[in-house]
Amino acid sequence: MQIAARRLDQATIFDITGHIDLANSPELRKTLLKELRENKTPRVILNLTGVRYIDSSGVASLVEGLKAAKDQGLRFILYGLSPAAREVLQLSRLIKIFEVFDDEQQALA
Amino acid sequence: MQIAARRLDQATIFDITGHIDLANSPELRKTLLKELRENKTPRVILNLTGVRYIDSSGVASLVEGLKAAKDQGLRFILYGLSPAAREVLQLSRLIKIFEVFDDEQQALA
Amino acid sequence: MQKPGLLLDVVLVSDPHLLSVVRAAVERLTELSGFSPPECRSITRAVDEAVANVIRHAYGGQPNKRINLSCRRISCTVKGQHREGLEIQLLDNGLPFDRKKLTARSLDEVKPGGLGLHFMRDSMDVMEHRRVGRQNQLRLVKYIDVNAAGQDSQGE
Amino acid sequence: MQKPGLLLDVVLVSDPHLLSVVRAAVERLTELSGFSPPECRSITRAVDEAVANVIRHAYGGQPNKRINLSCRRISCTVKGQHREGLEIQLLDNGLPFDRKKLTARSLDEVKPGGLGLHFMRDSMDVMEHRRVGRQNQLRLVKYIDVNAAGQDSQGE
Ligand SMILES: Nc1ncnc2c1ncn2[C@@H]1O[C@H](COP(=O)(O)OP(=O)(O)O)[C@@H](O)[C@H]1O
Ligand SMILES: Nc1ncnc2c1ncn2[C@@H]1O[C@H](COP(=O)(O)OP(=O)(O)O)[C@@H](O)[C@H]1O
Repeated sequence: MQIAARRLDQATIFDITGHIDLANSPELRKTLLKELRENKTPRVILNLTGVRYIDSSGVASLVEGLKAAKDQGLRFILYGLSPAAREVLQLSRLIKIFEVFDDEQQALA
Repeated sequence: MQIAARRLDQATIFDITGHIDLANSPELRKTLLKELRENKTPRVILNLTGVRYIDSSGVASLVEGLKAAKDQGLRFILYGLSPAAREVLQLSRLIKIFEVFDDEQQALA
Repeated sequence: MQKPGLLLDVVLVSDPHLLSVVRAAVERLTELSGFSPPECRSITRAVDEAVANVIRHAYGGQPNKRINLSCRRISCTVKGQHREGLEIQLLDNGLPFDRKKLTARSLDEVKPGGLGLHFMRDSMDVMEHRRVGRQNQLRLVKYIDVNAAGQDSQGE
Repeated sequence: MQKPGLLLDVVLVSDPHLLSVVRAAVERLTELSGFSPPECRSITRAVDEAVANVIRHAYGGQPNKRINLSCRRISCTVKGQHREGLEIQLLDNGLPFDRKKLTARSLDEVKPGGLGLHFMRDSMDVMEHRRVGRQNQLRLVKYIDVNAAGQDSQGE
């Protein structure tokens, strides 16, 4: 997994690529929580276009990010879900608690 | 590996996808030799755009196809080589004995 | 000669970085076995979650312990019907399962964690945890969908 | 506890269809080990050719024989220099190697076949065939390129 941050005025966008699994979900969690603590942009957006796999520990990191964002009144947005990523959020019935968009334009709108 | 044939007036194009290895190179060899025996179009063109791997047994099948084509005065053309396919033909010093083009247009020109 | 049906028998260490190696191998094996793309993804996910659980729970995160993963083709009769499938067995020498914890939690509550068993049960036709001697054994089976496979056979 | 450095130890049957499973696993393992993309491809190619040779030559194409592939991280001193690398060992119980045939042919002649050993030698730093008891052992080693890896270390 690689994570790179782009900071815009109203949003921080994380471009994530690779597989999110037990080997790196702790790093994802840490990066998200740090961002939410230090740079309180109104939206935190995860670009998952390059993510072909997310396991349950990755989903757990996303849920923690979402909770931390909500606690601070910030929006937490996902876009660019692959079939595998979508399946995993559907299976865990969590797809409905996230704001999910197709692309960056919609996520920023 | 999947092979599908397109028969044009002056050429037969084989669209090949997947990996070519010991599990399927005998099938590739058989398909090529049958085509060269039964439909003597002036060019036999292999579209390798969708081939991400070729092992030495796959290279051997290509060499057999080339030899059979030359015996009959037909052209045997490859296009769309991936880095892995190109490396394997370079390593075996066979890249120079094949007619190699970038795309279908060049292969038909 | 191998035991009948054996395809692969893998010993790996309990390092989470190897999960992606396991997924790569299992995904390819499911493709070869004739499962549909969504089935390949879901079997791969089940095995990934099972190995991750061994790493985290049975071995408490220690990265140098032994995990055995074996994959074999099976054919058997289920409810009077002939079925073909893929059996995946996972063995470890870690802490015994706690039966009470081995039931998947309700999905109504939104909280991190507790999803792995759901994914496994959802993906597989059989999921059996057994303790044999000092070993934990997990058996996962997925049958090939005869309806999908039988589409171009007679009698349809 | 495992032997030091062991990453994966795979038993597979001598079925050519499993070559793609082996490649998927080995390619991922080389990526994790820090090799460059062309190196990952060439190590994967070497292992593929080695397993294919066992299937065709040691086992004469019989699909149900046992092949053992193990991968470990090694660190050693080569010509006074510390090197890290990946060691891949292949074991089979098939026909003994014929030493005379185990030399790669000249590439000047254009003919099908006889390329596998070239690819292996070209890709790897060490390639050793040994007969031990009734077993064929092939040891392949690739060292991590210290120049590439050391780019952001001191003393450059
Ligand atoms: N291989 C295992 N060994 C021991 N306990 C396990 C194992 N797998 C699962 N468990 C228990 O079952 C619980 C639920 O597992 P799971 O649904 O995968 O969620 P999580 O691992 O996120 O807690 C775990 O918290 C653990 O207590
Ligand atoms: N694992 C092996 N066991 C026995 N003989 C082998 C093995 N690998 C290679 N050989 C011998 O070395 C020769 C050259 O091998 P290779 O370069 O891979 O080309 P090819 O397999 O196409 O002949 C083979 O023809 C075979 O006689």
